[in-house]
Amino acid sequence: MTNLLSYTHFPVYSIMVLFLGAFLVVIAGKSKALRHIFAICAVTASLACLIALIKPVMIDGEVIAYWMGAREPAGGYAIGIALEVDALSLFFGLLIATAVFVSCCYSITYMRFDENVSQYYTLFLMLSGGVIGLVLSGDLFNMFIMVEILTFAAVALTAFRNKAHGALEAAFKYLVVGCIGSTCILAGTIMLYAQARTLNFAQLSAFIPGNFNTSTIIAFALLYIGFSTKAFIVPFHPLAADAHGAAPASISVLISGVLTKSGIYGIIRLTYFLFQSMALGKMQFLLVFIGSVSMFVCVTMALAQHDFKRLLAFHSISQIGYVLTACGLCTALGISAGLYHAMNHTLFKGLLFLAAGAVLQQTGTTDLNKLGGLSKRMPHTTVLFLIGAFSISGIPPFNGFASKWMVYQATYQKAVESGNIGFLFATIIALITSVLTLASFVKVSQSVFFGQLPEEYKDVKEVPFGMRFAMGIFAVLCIVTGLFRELVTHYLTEPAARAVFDVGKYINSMLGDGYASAVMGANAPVRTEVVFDMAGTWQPIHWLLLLCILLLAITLVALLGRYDTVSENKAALAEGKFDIFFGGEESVPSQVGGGDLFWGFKHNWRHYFSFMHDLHSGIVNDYALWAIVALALAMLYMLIVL
Amino acid sequence: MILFNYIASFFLIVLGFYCIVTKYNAVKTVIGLSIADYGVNLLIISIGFNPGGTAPIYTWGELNPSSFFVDPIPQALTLTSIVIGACTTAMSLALVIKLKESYGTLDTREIRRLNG
Amino acid sequence: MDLPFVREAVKNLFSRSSCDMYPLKPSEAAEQYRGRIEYDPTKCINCHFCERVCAGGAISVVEVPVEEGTQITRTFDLSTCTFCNTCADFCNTHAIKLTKDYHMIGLKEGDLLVSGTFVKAAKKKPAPPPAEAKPEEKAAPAIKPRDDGKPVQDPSKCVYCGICAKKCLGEALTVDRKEKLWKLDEDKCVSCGTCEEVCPKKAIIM
Amino acid sequence: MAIVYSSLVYLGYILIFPGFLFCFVAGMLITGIDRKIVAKMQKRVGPPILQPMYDFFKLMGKETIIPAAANKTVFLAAPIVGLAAMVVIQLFIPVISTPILYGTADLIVILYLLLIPALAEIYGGSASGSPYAGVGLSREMVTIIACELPLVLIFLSVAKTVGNAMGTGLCFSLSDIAAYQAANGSLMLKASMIPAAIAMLLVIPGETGNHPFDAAEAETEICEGMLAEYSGAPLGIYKLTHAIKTFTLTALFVALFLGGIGTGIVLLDALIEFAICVVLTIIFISLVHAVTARLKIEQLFKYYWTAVSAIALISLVLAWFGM
Amino acid sequence: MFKNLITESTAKSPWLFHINSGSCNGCDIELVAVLTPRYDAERFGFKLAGSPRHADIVVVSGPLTQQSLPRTLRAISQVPEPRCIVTIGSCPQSGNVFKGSYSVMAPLSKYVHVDVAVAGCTPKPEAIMDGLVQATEILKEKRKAWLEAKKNGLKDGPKAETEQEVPAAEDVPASGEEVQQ
Repeated sequence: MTNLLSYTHFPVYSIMVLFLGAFLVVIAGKSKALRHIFAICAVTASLACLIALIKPVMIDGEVIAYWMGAREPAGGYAIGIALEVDALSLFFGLLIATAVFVSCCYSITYMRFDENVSQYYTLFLMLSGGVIGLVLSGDLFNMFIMVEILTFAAVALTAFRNKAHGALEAAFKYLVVGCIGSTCILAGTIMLYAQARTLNFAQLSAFIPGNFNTSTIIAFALLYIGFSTKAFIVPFHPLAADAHGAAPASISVLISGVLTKSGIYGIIRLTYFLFQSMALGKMQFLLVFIGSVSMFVCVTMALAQHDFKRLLAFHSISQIGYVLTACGLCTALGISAGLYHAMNHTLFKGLLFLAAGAVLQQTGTTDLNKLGGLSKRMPHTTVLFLIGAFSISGIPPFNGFASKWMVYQATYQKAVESGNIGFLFATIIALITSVLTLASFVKVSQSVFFGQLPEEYKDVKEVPFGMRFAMGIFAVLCIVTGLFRELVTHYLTEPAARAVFDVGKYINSMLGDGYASAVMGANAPVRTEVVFDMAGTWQPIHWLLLLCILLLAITLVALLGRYDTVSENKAALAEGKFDIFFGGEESVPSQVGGGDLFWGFKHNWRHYFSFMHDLHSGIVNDYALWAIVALALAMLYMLIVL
Repeated sequence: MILFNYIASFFLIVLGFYCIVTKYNAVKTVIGLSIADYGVNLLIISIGFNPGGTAPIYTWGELNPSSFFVDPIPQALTLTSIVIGACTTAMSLALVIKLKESYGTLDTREIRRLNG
Repeated sequence: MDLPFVREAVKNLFSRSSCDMYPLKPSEAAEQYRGRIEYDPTKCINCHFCERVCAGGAISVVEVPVEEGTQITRTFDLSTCTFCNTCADFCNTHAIKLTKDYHMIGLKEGDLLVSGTFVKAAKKKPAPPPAEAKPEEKAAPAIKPRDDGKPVQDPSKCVYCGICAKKCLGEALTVDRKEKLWKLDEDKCVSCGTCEEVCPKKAIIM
Repeated sequence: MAIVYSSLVYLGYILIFPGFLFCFVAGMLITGIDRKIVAKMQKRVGPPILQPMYDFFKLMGKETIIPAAANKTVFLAAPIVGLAAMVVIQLFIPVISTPILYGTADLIVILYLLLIPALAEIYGGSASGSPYAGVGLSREMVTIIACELPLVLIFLSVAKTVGNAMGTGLCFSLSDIAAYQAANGSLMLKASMIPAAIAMLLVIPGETGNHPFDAAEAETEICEGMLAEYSGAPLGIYKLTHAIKTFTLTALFVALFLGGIGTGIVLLDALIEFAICVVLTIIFISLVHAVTARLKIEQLFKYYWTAVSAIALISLVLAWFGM
Repeated sequence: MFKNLITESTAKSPWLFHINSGSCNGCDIELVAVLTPRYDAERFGFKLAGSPRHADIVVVSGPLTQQSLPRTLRAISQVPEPRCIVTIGSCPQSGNVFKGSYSVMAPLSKYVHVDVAVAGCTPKPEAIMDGLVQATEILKEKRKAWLEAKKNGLKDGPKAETEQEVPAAEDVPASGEEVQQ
């Protein structure tokens, strides 16, 4: 404890800096500049601490156990509260810190029109502190506390602009079902405590696999449901759709990029560490089934949306479906693909939400039927949006494709190894969902950025540089992680996958070596080697080289026709030479976008769409009912399976 | 005696969920939430009970191996859980007031602008 | 998806195409095809009938007084003509004929104009017709046609039915059945010959 | 020196043999033959075989009008990106059984690369801002979704069959598939692959947007759909992309299902492949073009997602149970 | 190197865009008949294009009624540069029997320079085919003229004839407002 700057203290620094920042922002009070400085400094400091941890944890593979108040475990029994940083939690921590950093830069210029912004920054920093705390904490009840912090902060931030359409309603629904989730987590934690008399993660994961009895199984179901409310998986996805619809864009980035990841982190910790039950076929089936259903349902719901941000919200849940399907496979390739997709998801989903925020700020509406042709007035935002749209729909050079490609390999390899045809359907659903994602983003780009510019948006100006800079960071990250697939998998996702499969080391580093084998004896977690060979080959760099050479060749061919015969002499404008061809009519502004796209697909599935539309009734009680029914089903399933 | 606590807490939780689901008034939903929360608090407290144990308050001198206490950790957890319950109720009531202001009604069947 | 025409399509694939290779093999129009107008100015007697009956107003005449009469150029504008052949029907001297040539492509201004000019000899003022040819003068042995081509009535054959008056486009004839009166108005008459043709009793001679 | 030589060969691959020039000529010839055969089937004489070349070079000479409401950069860049991606796909497909660019892409990458030319057309159309283009791109997107399910099932069944035989249980990389077919006979002969082959042949007209499935570019209904505002060189490049796509998809079919008949000499293989592609186009694109009427967009979708997907599913199930 | 190839192929692949400005459909059926197997204009590369942007030859039929005149002119102006205008039948050249009616604005040559006029009240398909082949020749000439002009400096080639010779079409009714009779 003497050397305060050694890297073992960095986990605590990254959390405390954020809470300190939240406090200082309130003190800063009136002066805007001071407030911004505090916010930015807190966020950068936390990111710096986590980056500094990459060397020891990721590369050397060390697991940092940090006991609060230096209360070492006495006699193999953990007394104090511990922070545990292994490759998995650092991976998520880094992800969250980057998203928080970019969102903070964005919200500096984005929130310049709102009043009482200091409360906004306090909640913002509380939320980010809570999430990083959740990811790094090694104590179950500490996790519950952090979950509570981020739920309150998220609800308050959703209702921040309470005059926005439906903001209050979204916040209320989020709060009600969020609290049901938190209550379940609390009940689950306590039932585990009743059995193991300890709250420390490592000790619990050493104790539980030995003695499964009804109360630990019910605790598992409760914790699973609690964390999936936080991750907005299928039974709870309308919450996310409402919350994103109304929340300011920088907060939607946090909710969709960060909170869902914390939910996924919780589920991975729960199933792979606490209960180590993923080896069971039935458990993998549960996660993959829930993942595929949420993938398909949310993408079809997104196709039917008329609001830009609600559409993005549904997409973020369908991408979380991908992550869950991949992580539920319990194979090395699966976990690595799932984590890689989780990272990519935060990046491109953040970019898309920031673009939506930019459109909302400049035009005042995100209704797809009213917007159109913004690319002429906001060129930079359009380019950034296109990068995000291409990467989410998985177009080769971008990062979405790299991770989706690994997800397909993982699911199909699992299907082949286990011979169970269920995983094959997961692959097919995943591929079809990817095309439907592409379809809905073509719909968005046609109805918002291309097509004809309506009258009232004639004088829309480009967003200030601050927002574009933030979007730029995400865009660059999207491209870089897409191109250098091997680097990312080697340095980030594989160490995390190794950590997931090496529970023994996790326990021993917390409670001293040999503890795991001593306590668990027979079923001590054996360390499975993380090695996977790809069934296919994909080098993005070669591909890009090819594309560039060919682009050069084809521009030569185009120049053959001398594109310079492009006659834009506006003189002939009067004759209507440059008007849009309307069958000869005067070119009346007529924007084809929003609701009237993809009639063919919607017509064939009209019964499905009308059924789903009625299912999402928007009444709080229905959502609460789904939550409780899901809880009951989960308990029943767990009791049968485990 | 302890068994009665568990049945009571289970009953409280189920009652809370029932109230959230069936009552269409926003305030009643909040009440349901807090009832469920109180149920869980009762569960936490009754877990830490050792028959015959005394309150875990002691001065340094009295501590000797024969003293037998009730488990202190659940009590700490209950404290935080009660505090969290209070915050949840406060936050949701604030939201309900705002909802009444902007929607003019408390009936959750009317508060459904975001659907489909 | 039933594919009804597959057999037929494959059969066509190997059979000769039913195209009659127009530009390589010239193709004749049908027999009475109404194509390009052919105008023979010599036959024309400038009775202006074709102009009157032409629906599209395609025929225009330019009359230029020249020393030995009037030079008349009549032009048929093919780009206005509907090729209905009415002018050819009405032209008694059959000066207009629609040929089978359908190749009417107009590149410059004048391509679609068919015109012909002729000089019509000036009319010598003939001695006034013997005014005394009264209706009751009966026994003229043989009514001789007048020299200026105007119609003359043969009272013996005439039954005063009035068809000639009705048919005369220029309303040059007035016939009264009761007073048995048949009167010709010289300057209205254009000596087109319709009355001669239409008279049932062939009582008119030109 | 070796680097310079190998990069020259690499460049040669890209620009000359299986790359741009070969695609240009092959694509044009196949479209010319297709139009001629369709004309013959209607008892017409039909245009000369080189008609697509004449169309392309005529369009190169025409003036390119950019509508005032269009977004100029995307409007001009879209066709070029579309054509580049199309030629790149052609590079990845092995010529019957000799892979050209070894180890850069596999079946799933091909599946996603086929999206880029269609996306180029969609974004070109939407950048032009015309309402016809809006309707066109909505139909094009539904066509892509429609063709996606059968393609996915076909690729998965091919991967599974080759995987079974190769022992790894799963093999996506095209070069391994080609090697497998070169070793023991083309896949077409295996029992489980015949439905997949039939499904693939049914998907080709839909994927390339040929007659019965060209609701997206219906010149009678929505004035050439997405290309309504294009004229001159960009339009020529779009037509070239469409031509190359017909050739690439038939070449993909040959690579996937008829791998066994390769002779090893690359140039000879290329001719054989081109001949087979011409025969396949005549049967499965021209005949279908001459005989059917244009489908409405939701009939097209229903046709692909029920009839063709069922055929493909049969082969997947057969492959799954190790036939 | 490609220049004369492009000029050659301009004549070899003319795409038609058909504008019916109030015609009795007689000429329209004849135009479509040209594409049928018997006459088969596709031998020369003719193809009906869906949008004026794709067209080389604009085929106008019908007496240019008052409602359709502004629309026809706008569609013609949207055709890219080396273009030809062909009128079929006598209606567009003179208004045929409808001449003088308050709603017929007939000769198209009043507003736009007409390159080829195919006469005949429903001209025979062979005549239309001759007209169109003639138009392809003119297309080639226009392209050559355009290249020359480009060579000696004119930025955008010769002002297209359509703008030069058209008399100030003062009596072109602005679309929508009635023509005072």
